[in-house]
Amino acid sequence: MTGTSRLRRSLGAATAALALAALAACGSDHPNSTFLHWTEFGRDIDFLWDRLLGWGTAVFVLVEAVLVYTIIRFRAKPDGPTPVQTHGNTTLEITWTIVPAVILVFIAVPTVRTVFKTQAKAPDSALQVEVIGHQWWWEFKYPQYGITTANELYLPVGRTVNFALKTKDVLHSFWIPNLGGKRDLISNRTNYLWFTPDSIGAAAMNGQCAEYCGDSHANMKFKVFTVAPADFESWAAHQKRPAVFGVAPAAPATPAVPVKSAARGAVAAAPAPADTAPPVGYAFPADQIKPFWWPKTPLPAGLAEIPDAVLAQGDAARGKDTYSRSACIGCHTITGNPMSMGVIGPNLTHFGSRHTLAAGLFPNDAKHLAMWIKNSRMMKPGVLMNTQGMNEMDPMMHQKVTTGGLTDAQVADVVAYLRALK
Amino acid sequence: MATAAIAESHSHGEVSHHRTSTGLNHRKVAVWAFIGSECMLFVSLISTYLIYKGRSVVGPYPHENWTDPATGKVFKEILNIPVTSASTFVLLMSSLAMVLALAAVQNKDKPMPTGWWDRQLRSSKLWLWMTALLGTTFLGFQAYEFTSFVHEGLTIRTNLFGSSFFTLTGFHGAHVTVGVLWLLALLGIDYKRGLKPADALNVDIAALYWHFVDVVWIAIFTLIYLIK
Amino acid sequence: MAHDASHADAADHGAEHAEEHHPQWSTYWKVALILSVITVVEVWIYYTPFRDSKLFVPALLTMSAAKFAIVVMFYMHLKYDHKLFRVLFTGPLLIAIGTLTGLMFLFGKFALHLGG
Amino acid sequence: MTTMAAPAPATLPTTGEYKTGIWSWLTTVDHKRIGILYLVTALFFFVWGGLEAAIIRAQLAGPNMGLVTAQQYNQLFTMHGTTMVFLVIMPLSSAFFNFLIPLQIGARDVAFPRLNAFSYWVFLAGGIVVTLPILFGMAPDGGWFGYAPLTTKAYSSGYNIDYWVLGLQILGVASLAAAFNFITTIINMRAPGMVLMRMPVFTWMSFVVQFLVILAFPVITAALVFLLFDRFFGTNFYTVAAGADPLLWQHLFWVFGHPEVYILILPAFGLVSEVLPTFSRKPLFGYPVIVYSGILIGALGFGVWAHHMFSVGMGPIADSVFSVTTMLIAIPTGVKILNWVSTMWGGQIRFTTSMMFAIALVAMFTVGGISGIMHSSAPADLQQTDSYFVVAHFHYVLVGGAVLGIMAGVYYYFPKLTGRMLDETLGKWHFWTFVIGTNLTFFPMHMSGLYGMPRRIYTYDAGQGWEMYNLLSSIGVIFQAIGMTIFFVNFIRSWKKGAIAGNNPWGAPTLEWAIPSPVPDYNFAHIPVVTSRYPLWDQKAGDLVKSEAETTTGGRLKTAAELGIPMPFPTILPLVAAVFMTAMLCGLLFIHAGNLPLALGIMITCGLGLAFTLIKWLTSPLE
Repeated sequence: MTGTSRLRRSLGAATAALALAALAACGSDHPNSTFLHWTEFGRDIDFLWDRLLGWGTAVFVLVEAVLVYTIIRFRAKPDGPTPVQTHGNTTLEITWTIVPAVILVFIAVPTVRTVFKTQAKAPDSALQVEVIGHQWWWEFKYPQYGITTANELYLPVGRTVNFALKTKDVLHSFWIPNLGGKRDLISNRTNYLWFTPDSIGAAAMNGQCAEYCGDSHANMKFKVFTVAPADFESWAAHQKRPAVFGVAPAAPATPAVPVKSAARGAVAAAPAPADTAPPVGYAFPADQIKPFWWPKTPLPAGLAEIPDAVLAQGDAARGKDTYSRSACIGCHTITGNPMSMGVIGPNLTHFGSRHTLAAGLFPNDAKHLAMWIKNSRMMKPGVLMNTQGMNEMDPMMHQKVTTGGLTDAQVADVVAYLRALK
Repeated sequence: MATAAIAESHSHGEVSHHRTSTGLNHRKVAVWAFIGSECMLFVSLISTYLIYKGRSVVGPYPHENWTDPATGKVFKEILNIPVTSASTFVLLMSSLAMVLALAAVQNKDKPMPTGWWDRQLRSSKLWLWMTALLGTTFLGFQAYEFTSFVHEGLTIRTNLFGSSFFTLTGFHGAHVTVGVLWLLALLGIDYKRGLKPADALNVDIAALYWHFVDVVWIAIFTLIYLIK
Repeated sequence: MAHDASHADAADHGAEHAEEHHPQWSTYWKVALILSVITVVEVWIYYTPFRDSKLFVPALLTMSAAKFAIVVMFYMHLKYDHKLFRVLFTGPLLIAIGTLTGLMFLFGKFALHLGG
Repeated sequence: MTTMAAPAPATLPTTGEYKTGIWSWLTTVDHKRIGILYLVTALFFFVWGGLEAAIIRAQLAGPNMGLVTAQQYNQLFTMHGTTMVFLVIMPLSSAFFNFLIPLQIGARDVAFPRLNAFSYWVFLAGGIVVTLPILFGMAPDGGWFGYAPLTTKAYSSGYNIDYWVLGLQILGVASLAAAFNFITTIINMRAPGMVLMRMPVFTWMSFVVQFLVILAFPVITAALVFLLFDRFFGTNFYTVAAGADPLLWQHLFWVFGHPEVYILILPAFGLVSEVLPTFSRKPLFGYPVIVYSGILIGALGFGVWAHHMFSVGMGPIADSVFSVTTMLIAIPTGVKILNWVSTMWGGQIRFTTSMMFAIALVAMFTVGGISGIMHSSAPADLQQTDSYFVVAHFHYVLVGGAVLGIMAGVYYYFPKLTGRMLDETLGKWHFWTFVIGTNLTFFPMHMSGLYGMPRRIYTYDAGQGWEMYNLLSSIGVIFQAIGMTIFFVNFIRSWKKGAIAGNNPWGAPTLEWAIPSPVPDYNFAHIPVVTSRYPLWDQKAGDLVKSEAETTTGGRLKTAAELGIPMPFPTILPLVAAVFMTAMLCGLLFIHAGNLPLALGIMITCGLGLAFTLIKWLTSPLE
C-alpha cells in the first residue's frame, strides 16, 4: 500500500500539472470516493487503478508533449520550403505497435489475475446477505439470522459478506463506492459479490442504484453501516425479534437529526415513547454520523405539512389500530402485527430503528414520515405506494383520495406507531 | 432494402457507358453485400432461439413431452421431423430448379438441341415455374406446421420457445415469400418479352437470393429441428 | 456448352475464367444428389441410437456445414465467380459464426464452467 | 504543386441549368445535394440534442434542483443520447459519405442514386418519429440503450418506448440502404488507376464503416423486432415472468452497440487524415498502416462488445477475454494517433480552423482512448461503469473525437460544398470557445464519477462532494453553446457572402479539389486517370481534368447535356416510398391503442402504396 501511494503521489502531481490543480484544490471532501482501501476488493481495484492511471498519465503526457512540440516546431514559415515528402518509417511504426502492446501486458496480467481472484467463490463462513432490488428501494435479507429489512445495511467489520443479488422487477445495480465495485441485479438470475470490510471501523456510508431503472432511479439509494462484530450481533438479535410495540430506546439511538432540511428549515424530532419495555438492540448512533450522510432532499412544493402540534398528538396505540385497518397492511409486513402481512413494500418490523426513509431519500423523523404517508407520490416520483392523505391529489392517478383516506390526525397516529417500532 | 437495391434496375447495370472498376455489376455486388448482412440477421435470430432453448417455464416443448401441472393435459413433443424433412427436401430441390432456370436463360441463344429432355432443360419458364412452385410448397408445409402447432397449443405468445421459434421460422418464411414474388416477376418478364442471355444477370441475382434463403434453412433444419 | 453470358455486359472484364470453369448441367444434378443423400443421412441418424451418442451433434453440424458449403460454392457459383464476392460473403459469415459462438459461450450453451 | 497557386476566380462557376426550388430538393438524386440535406438536417438535430443537453446540465448545475421532473429528465437524457448518436453524428458522417466518396474516387454519382435519396428520406422520417414526441411529453425514456425489461410493456406502458423502437427500426433501414449503396460505389465506381491503396483515407474509413453498418445493424434490427413483437403482439422475448433473460437484449444491443462506436468515430478519423496532410504539406505518414489499423479496429470491434457489461456477472472467463480483446484495440488506435503526429512532424503546419480542429481531435481523443483502456480492466471498470467517469469517457470519444473531426471536415469542405470560404476569424472563436467548453464540461465528469456519482440521475443530494464538478460541467456547456452559435452564424453568413473559394483553396492533394467549387452536377467533365495517392501534388493538371476551354462556354461551365453526360432523372418516388414505409410501421401504434382494424387498415393501405411505389420505381428508367 505504501508503494502504491508513493506512485499515486507522484502521478497525482503530474496529473495536477495537467489542469487538475484547480479542481483538486477546490474539492475538499469526497465522501463517496472510489479510492478507499476499506476492503480487499477495494484494494484490488485500486491497485489496478494505480497502474491504469500511471500508464495512462505517462502515455498522455508523452503524446501531448510530442504533439505540442510538433505543432510549435513545425509551424509554417513564410516562404518555407516544401517539406520532405516522407511516406512512413517502418522501424518507427513497428516500434509504436510493439511498445503499447508491451505496456498492455502490464495491465492485462494483473487484470486477469484480479478478475479470477474477486470472482472466486466466497468463503463458506461469510455472512450471507440477500439483496433484492425493487423499483425503487432495496430489500435486505440475512438468511443466517432470519432478518428481513430494507434500505439500511449493517455489516460487521472483519467478516466477509457475500451478497446474493436479485431483482423483483427491472435491472438495478448494487454499488457502495467506498467498499468496492458494483454488480447488477438481473431478472431471472442471481449475481454474487463479496468483500470484507476489514480496514474500517464503525462508519456510515452511502450506497445507490447504478443501473437506470425508471422514474426514481436517482432516488434509489441505501445506507450502509459498518459496525463492530458485537454491535452487529446485538443489532441482528433484536432485528430477528418480532416488533415489540412501544419499546423504549436503550441508547440515544433516536435520530435526533442534526441537519436542516434544505427547503423547509429545521426538522422536528419526534417525541420518544416513554415506555419501559425490553431494551432494543444496537442501532448506529445518529450523532456519530457525518453531515454528508443525512439526506437533504427538499420537500415538494404544494404538499401541506402536518403541523407539529397535530403530530405531537399522535398516539401509537391508536396508530396501530388505524394502520391495521388501512391499506398499509396490503403491502407491508410488521412481524408481530398479524394484520400486516403484505410483501410488496418494505418490511417495517423495526422501522423506528432506521435513520432514513424512502430508500435514503429523507431522514426518518416524524415530519418527513407524516408527509410521506400523506402523499408519497409527491415526495418521490413514480412510487408504487398510493397517496394516503384524505383529500390529497394523487399525482399519478390524477384524482383526489376520498374513501379510505387518512386525516392528518390519523396520519399522526400512524407516525407515532411506526416510530415506536424500534 | 434488397428490393430497393434491385429496384435500381434495368437501365443501369447494362448500359454500356457505365464502366465499373471491377467489371462486376453494381446490383450483384450489392446483393452479395446484402447476403453478408443477412447472415448477421439470421445469426441473431438463431442465437436467440438457441439461447432460449430449454428456458421456457411452460410447454409445449420442441423435443420433450410436457404435462400441464394445472390441467394434467399432456402435450407431445411438438416438432414434426418427417414433415419438416420433406419440406427441407422440397426447398433443396427448388435450388436445383433455380440453377437450371439460370442455365436455361444463359443458353437461350444457343441452337436448340434435339433431345426432348435437353429441350426441356432450355425452358426458363419451366424451371422458374418449378422453383416458384417448390417454394410455394415449402410455404404450404410451413403454413401446415404453424396451424398444427397452434392447434396443439403453441402460439407465438405461449412461451419463450414459441416466441423465438415462430419469429425465426416466420422471418425465414417471409424471405421465401419475397423470393416467390421475385420469381413471379421474372416469369412475368419471360412471358411478356422472353428472358434473353442479356437478362441472365437479373436471374442470377434472384438466384443468389433464393439459394441464400435455402442455405439458411439448411442451418435452421439442423440447429433447430434435429439437434435436441 | 454452358456459357456464361452474364458477363457480356461488363465492358472491361476479361471473361477468361468464367469461360473455362463454369459448371455443367451434370454438376448441378450431382450436387442435388449429394445434398439429398446428406439430408437423408441426417434424418436417418436422428432415428437411430446414434442420436444419443456424443458424436451426434458434431456429425450433424458437419453435414449441415457441408451442405451449406456445397450450395454456396456450386449453386451460388462462388467457386467460379470473382474473388471479391468470396470476400464479401465469407468475411461477414465468419463474423456471424464468431458472434454465434461467442453468444453460445456467454449463455453457457457450451458448458464451460470454471471458477465463479 | 500544380494547382496550389491557382488564383481564385472572382465569381462562382455556374452550370446554367442547376435547378432550384423546394421541388428540386424533394426530387433530387444528386449525391451532393443529398449530402447537403444530411448536413443541414443533422445540424438541426445537433441544436435539438444540444438544447436537451443544456437543460440536463442546468438541472444538474447544483444539488437538489427542480428545473425538470424526474420523468422529464429521463426523457431528456434518453433523447439526448439517441439524438446525438443516430440523428447527429451518424448523419453528419453520412453527409460526408454522400458528398465526398464519389468525388474522392473520381465518380459521377453513387451506384444507386435513387436508393441514396430513399436513405435520406427514411432517415428524416425516422428522426421525426423518434424526436417529435418530446414536444408532447411522450418521448422515449428508457435510456439510449433501452435495457429490457424496463422497456417492456410491463414497466413502460405508455407510448414512449414505442416511438423509440419504431424510430430506431426506421433509422436502421436508412443506414443499411445507404451502406449497400456506398459499398457498391467504392468497389465499383473508382476512376481508372484509383486502386484500393490509392484511395483517400476518408474513403477507406468510410468503406470500413459501411461494413460495420451492414454487419451491426441487422443485430439491433433483430433485437428491436423482439421488443416490438413483445410490445405489440404479446410475445415473450423479454417477459421476465416467462423466464426471459434480460442479458439477451444487452448482448444483442452491444453486439451492435460496440461496432456502432466505430461507425461514429472512423469517419472523423478519415476526415482528419485528409486535413492533417494538406495543412502540413506532407503525405500521410504510414498510409498503409493507417488503412490496415482502420480495418483492424473495425474487425476487432466485433469481438469486444461485452466490455460494456462487466458488471452483469458474466463470469471470470468472459470478463478476462473481453478485457484482453478490448486492450488489443488500443494498439491500432494508438498507431493512428502517432502516425498523425508524425504526419505533422517535419511539415509546414498552417493553422487554419480546420487544422486546429484536427489537431484538437488528436489531443482530445487521446484522453478518451486512455480512459477507454481504464474501462477495459474489468475489475476497475466495476467502479467506473454507470458512473460519470464513463460519461466523461464517451464524451471525450464522441465530442473530442467524432464532433471535432467532423468540424475539421466542415471547415475543410465547406468551400467545395458551397464555393465559398467559412470565415476564419469567426472560425477561430468557434474553435477556442468550443474546445475550452468541451474540456470544461467533460473533464470534471471524470472526477465526479470517480468520487461516486452515478449516471442518469435527475438530481443529487448536497454534500456528496460533487457540487463543484457539476457546476464546472454546466458552465462548460455555456462555452460550447457560444461556440456553436458562432459556428452557425458563420455557416449561414458564409454560405451567401463568404469569400469565393476556387477549385483548390487549400492546396490539397486529392481528386475532389481538381474540379470546380461548387461541384457541377456531373462532378467530372471527364473521368480522371489516377496514377498517384496524391494526384494533385504528383500529377499534371491536364491528366486529371479537361482544360478550361473544353469545359466552359461563354464564361460559364458547360452543362451535362452540352458535355454529353447522361444524368439520372430527379424523382419523387424515393420520398413517397419512405413516407409509405414509415406510415406503415407507425400503423402499429394503433395496436397499442387497442384499435386493431385501424392499425391493419393503415398498414395494408400503406403497404400497398409502398409496393405500388416500388413497382413504379423499378420500371421507370434511371436516366
